Amino acid sequence: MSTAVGLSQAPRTKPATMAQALQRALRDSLAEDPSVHVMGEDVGALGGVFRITDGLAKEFGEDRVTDTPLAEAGILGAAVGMAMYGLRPVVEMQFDAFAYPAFEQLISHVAKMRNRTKGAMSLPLTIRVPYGGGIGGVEHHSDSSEAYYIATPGLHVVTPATVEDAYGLLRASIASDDPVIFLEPKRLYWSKDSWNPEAPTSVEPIGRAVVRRRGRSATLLTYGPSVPVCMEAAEAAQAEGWDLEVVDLRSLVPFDDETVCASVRRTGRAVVVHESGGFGGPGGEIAARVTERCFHHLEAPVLRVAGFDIPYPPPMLERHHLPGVDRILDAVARLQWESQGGVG
Amino acid sequence: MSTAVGLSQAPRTKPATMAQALQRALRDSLAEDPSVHVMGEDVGALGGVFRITDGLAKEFGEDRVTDTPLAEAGILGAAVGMAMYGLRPVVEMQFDAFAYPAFEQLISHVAKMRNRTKGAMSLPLTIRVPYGGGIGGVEHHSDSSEAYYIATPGLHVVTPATVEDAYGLLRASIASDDPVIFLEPKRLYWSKDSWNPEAPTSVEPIGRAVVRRRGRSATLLTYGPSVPVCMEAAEAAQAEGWDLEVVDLRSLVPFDDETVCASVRRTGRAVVVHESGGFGGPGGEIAARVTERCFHHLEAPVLRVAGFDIPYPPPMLERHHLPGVDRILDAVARLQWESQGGVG
Amino acid sequence: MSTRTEHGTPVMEQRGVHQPTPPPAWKPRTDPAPLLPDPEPYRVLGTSAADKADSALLLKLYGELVRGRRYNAQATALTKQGRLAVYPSTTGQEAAEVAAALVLQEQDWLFPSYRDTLAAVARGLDPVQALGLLRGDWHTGYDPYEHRIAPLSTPLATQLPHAVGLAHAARLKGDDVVALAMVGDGGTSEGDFHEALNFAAVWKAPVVFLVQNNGFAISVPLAKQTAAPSLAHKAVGYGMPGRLVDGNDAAAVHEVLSEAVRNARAGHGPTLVEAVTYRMDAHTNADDATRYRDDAEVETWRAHDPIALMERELTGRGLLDDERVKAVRDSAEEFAAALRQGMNADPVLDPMDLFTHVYAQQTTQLREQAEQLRAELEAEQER
Amino acid sequence: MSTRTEHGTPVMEQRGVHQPTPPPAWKPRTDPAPLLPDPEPYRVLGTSAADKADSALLLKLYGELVRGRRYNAQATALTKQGRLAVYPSTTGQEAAEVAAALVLQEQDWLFPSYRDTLAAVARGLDPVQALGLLRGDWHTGYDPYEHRIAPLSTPLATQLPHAVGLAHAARLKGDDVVALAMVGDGGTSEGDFHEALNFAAVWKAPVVFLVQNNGFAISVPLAKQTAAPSLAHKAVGYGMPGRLVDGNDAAAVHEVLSEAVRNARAGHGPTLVEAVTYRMDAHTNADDATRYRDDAEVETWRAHDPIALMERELTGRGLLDDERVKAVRDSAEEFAAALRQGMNADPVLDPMDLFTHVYAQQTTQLREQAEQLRAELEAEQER
Ligand SMILES: Cc1ncc(C[n+]2csc(CCOP(=O)(O)OP(=O)(O)O)c2C)c(N)n1
Ligand SMILES: Cc1ncc(C[n+]2csc(CCOP(=O)(O)OP(=O)(O)O)c2C)c(N)n1
Ligand SMILES: [Mg+2]
Ligand SMILES: [Mg+2]
Repeated sequence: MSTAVGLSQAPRTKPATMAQALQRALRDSLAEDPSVHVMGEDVGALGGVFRITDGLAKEFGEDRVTDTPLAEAGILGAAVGMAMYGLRPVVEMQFDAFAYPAFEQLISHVAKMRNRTKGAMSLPLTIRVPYGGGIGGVEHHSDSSEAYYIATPGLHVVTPATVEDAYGLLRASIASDDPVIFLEPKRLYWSKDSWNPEAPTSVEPIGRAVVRRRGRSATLLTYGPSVPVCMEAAEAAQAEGWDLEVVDLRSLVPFDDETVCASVRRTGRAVVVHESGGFGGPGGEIAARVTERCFHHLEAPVLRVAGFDIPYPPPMLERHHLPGVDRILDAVARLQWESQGGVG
Repeated sequence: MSTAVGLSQAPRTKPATMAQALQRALRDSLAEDPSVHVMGEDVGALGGVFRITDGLAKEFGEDRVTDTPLAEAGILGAAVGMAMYGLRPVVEMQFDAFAYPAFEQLISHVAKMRNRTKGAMSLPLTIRVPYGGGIGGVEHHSDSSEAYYIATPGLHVVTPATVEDAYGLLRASIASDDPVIFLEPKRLYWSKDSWNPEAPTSVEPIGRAVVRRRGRSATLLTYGPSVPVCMEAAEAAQAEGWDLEVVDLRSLVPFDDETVCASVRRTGRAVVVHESGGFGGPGGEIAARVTERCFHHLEAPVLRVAGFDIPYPPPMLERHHLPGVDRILDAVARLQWESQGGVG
Repeated sequence: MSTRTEHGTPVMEQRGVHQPTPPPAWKPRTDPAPLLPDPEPYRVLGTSAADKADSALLLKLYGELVRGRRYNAQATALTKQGRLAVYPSTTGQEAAEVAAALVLQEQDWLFPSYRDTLAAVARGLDPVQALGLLRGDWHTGYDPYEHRIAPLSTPLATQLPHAVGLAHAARLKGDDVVALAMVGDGGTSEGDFHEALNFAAVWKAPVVFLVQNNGFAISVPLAKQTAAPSLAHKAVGYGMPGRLVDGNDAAAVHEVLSEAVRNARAGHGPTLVEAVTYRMDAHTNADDATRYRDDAEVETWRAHDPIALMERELTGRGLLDDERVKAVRDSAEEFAAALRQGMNADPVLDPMDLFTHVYAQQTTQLREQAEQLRAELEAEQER
Repeated sequence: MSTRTEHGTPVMEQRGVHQPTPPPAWKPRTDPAPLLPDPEPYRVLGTSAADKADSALLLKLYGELVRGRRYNAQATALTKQGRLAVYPSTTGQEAAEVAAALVLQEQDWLFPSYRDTLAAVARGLDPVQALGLLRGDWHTGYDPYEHRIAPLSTPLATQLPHAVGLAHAARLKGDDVVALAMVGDGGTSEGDFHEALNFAAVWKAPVVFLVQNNGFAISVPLAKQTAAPSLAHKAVGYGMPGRLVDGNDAAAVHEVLSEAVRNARAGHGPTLVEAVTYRMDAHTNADDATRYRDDAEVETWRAHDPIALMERELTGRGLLDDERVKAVRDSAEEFAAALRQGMNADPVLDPMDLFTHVYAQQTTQLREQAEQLRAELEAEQER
């Protein structure tokens, strides 16, 4: 399934890809706010390896859309300095794993500067990180690194799953006075949905999950690249008699406890689905906090369907690693549909 | 409480600090195995800022115990190369937050090399990281960074809480053919316990949790610097009529599901306690997996007492951040001791 | 053979060097020779160059040196009294510290490392605020925008790319702003040093990098840190000028840094300055320097003390009499007394601040946690 | 003025430079001048230096160049056939690739970057194994210990500290081992480059750093990567010799690298070699080079093709006739045919391998997950 999901049909819309929506968000941000600067490796003439910044250097000049030297800590560190001076840098990390050299800058400065200075020095930075697998990428090109980011207080962590959200959330992230890790699900870049690029939707506030599909049997809690997979699983589950609700978290930090818990209280059962490795991944946090808050509504433990606890596999084996429809349905089947005392 | 806990009295023991036990483990490893090399910033003449390597350069020479240039990625990267050639480097990171520059080397190489080469190239590396707060350290000197490490498949993550374990687990880590993140709880460095340094205990295998205190009401699941705090809380809880069990995890990866679940099934209630921030921290993983495995034995949701989701506070405010006895007892009190339907 | 570039930096000529950018690599290069470090540390005091030096400047530097020395002594004393968690002294390094502050104009920015509270104070920051980090009541004791002083940076060399980014941003905005970033000899080994200098050179950012080579990174001597002929030589690899200066000669540091700042301001890009100096005290009050160096070495350097050098020069010029010395010392004493008093007052702390500044857009999670702490604090008070 | 060091490296003299280590900084330095890069790219083919060149070596290089070119073409073709996920070609860079492999002895180690499969093949690695990463069946298609070739490194420059560590370890053990590490022009901007070179120089590790300056990092030209006069100049900042060589002149690269390897082997420490070359193809088959460079530039470089240079030299010496050319080409065709055949066979994959090699000491967690996958696979088969 390569189509993004959940957008209601609007008049005069036409099919657009997530890549186009992201590009449009960058263009609109650059046009509206002169303090916005796009920077990274190959974001200029090339338009980025995923072409998200295509044409922007030409349109806004190399001072606004800048090919940097090849050094991620330097890129992020320089962006910190630019943000200190009132600019609003949007940094592109070329791939998930190539954000790691910038980790110290991220943890020790980006996440801490505002707190360190009692709010005097905000860093309105957006760090775009293409993440996740499923595109046949060789080693280091398919990591899901969100566990590192969500464990770092001071960062917002946002990830779209639809074309519309790609636009709205990126605009909101750039407009935010907090540093935002903006995780772009690589394999949805070319997913299409009908969208009206001439009248982009208003900017979505960060921190609100959305119910992508209503259902009564159980809730799938998911985000980013796993949203379409969960939608597909929910369709397939109907044949088995399960009516699944799908919640797209959209933002891991801040976390929308309200929407999530409302859904789980309604259904009484939940499965968290993500590509990131299970152990120490976001699913643990989500399952734990849902259980803390909804214990007496739960008919079964919150289960997790995640990537295995292994380095991301080579292209020819990645399908065995990625959480797919079958694995999700297997988990749903284990949600103790009849009384199975003593299983725990 | 500054005394490490849980060691049964043995004959001819005398008080020793955790720092002394760690030093002894390094000395014994260096003496027994010529492939062991200690390296890092100030580990030579100075003996490290915590004096853990005191005297080792003199005893084993600068080729075995080496002051490196000040560059953590370089240190770890060079250690990777040394390990490729069959050496067994033991790297000291000076403080938790100063391990971050080495993150890319850690994630993209240390954790992946063995898998990448189908087992041909093991990296028998030990990375010692003094971690945690409670020592009045200024910014960047009190981080609990274990969330990053446990979310990285390919690493073992080990942390001692007693003088005896400091010795045994460090020996085991150095002897291991897997890369080990060895987290040393700074504020226990000077904790004392009776120990027989002349006949160190046999090397503890990595991956086994231990019950530090037996109890029947509820289980405290904890590790490292929080173990003594939990022991204290367990003592205090007796006055309130709770008989708490305390499990010292000792190793976060591999995780000892067996010991942990056996305890929780026995008590029916659990609280995870750690200093690391709550959101996305190890507690989520632990609570989630315990719930998955022991759901029908649980009388209450597994609760977490953790550091707040904030950058580590300045010295004068850290006591408000650190999980202390009161906060643990508050959590225990919330374990739904009488039927409280509809709380969730 | 020594020559001059368009903007007046004296450089060593290197013959026959070649263009960085192919193609084609086999065509010989014709543009000016690349810049090389000074052949030897640049000096003013006690040389003929001193004749040109402005008396008012020398007297100003002298006053700052004496005050700086007193500041170091007072801060060290405060650690003993438990008023400071830790203090990394710059005794012996006052010349570089104060010169770094004095060469900047008001709109410029200073990027200090964790050791450089003296530079911040010399730039006009209240010393109590400068010492906030080390007192332990908050991470940064001041508003960075007030004096345009970035937070003291503890992770070594990480502040250098910030300085580059800020200077670059100012230049893009057309503002007349120079950033001066400080780092230690040990810090030059970090990847961030490399990346920052490279970005600065490529972007021609108006930034000056000041390396205080004080001989040690905690216990590690320079010889274990680098095999380079000097740290200033590192400039060559970035295509920027490198200058080597006697870091204990305040007039020399001031002159070399002024020139670098002038060049940056004029759009000629960054400069790397190595100030060779010595850390007379231990790394911090918690350190034991006898473990890694002997007193004889320290004594050698005492003979090259920045204050003594300056006093000799001023006395030689007839600018220093007992009265002036007394005035300068009295003023330093007053300063120290005020600092003592400021640090003796217990800071007023609000634990709720732990949650207030983490985000501009607060999360519900932190709101809940703040409520938890507030309840705990109220319960504590009731007891 | 040019002079020679004890171990024979020609260097430029720089007068009056100063000791890195205080104290005392004001005493002039007396040890030999620091090493500087070659004044211009070193060349052999078509110069008088060619007279000294060994014919057998030239012929060997020629054969490898032709085979390398054919290898690049074949691998590129395999991407079109869907047999390779992606291929970063070294067409135009064959001289540096094959010379890097040939200068090493059997016990030495090669540390290739992701682009350098050709160097690995020239060292003797089965090309099907060399392409394993890019085919996608496993991350490293070979046992690194078999030919002493480290895994191809995708994260740029991260392999450089590994080479330093390995070389250092070998030296500590008293083994006669040199490590040669390859990196691109873009990779020199990474912090790991800096840290690796610095460690190597301080430790005097027997390692040679070969930078292939092919003008681009994907789309980013060298001028946006560095302002240095050359990448070889970066050596100055580490106190190691830097050499600039025409990267399309296989004999020259071979000579300069051989000297560097010899020096490393003799205990004289590391060398940085910059081979100036050009990437004739796009970054990879997936890249569109017309977005960032024009054909005219590519054509300029075609006139300096490594194979043509070598053929001209060999023909001039009367070493090349049609027969020999045919023999070399036939052998290259055979090689290509074998590669085609090897790559056409579908690799045999075992999904359970996902769990087997993560740890030496398997975790119970992974055992459980392996069981889960096994059950899934069995269920799949039953359907
Ligand atoms: C990234 C990082 N690694 C390690 C440390 C611990 N540390 C604090 S000061 C210091 C030595 C610094 O030496 P140098 O750069 O020469 O500055 P100096 O202390 O001499 O002013 C070290 C290793 C740190 N602060 N940051
Ligand atoms: C740390 C890191 N950042 C980014 C990338 C993505 N990337 C792959 S190749 C490349 C350009 C490399 O240029 P250069 O070092 O000149 O080598 P070349 O491709 O020319 O051989 C980039 C940016 C990467 N592989 N690693
Ligand atoms: Mg120093
Ligand atoms: Mg290149």
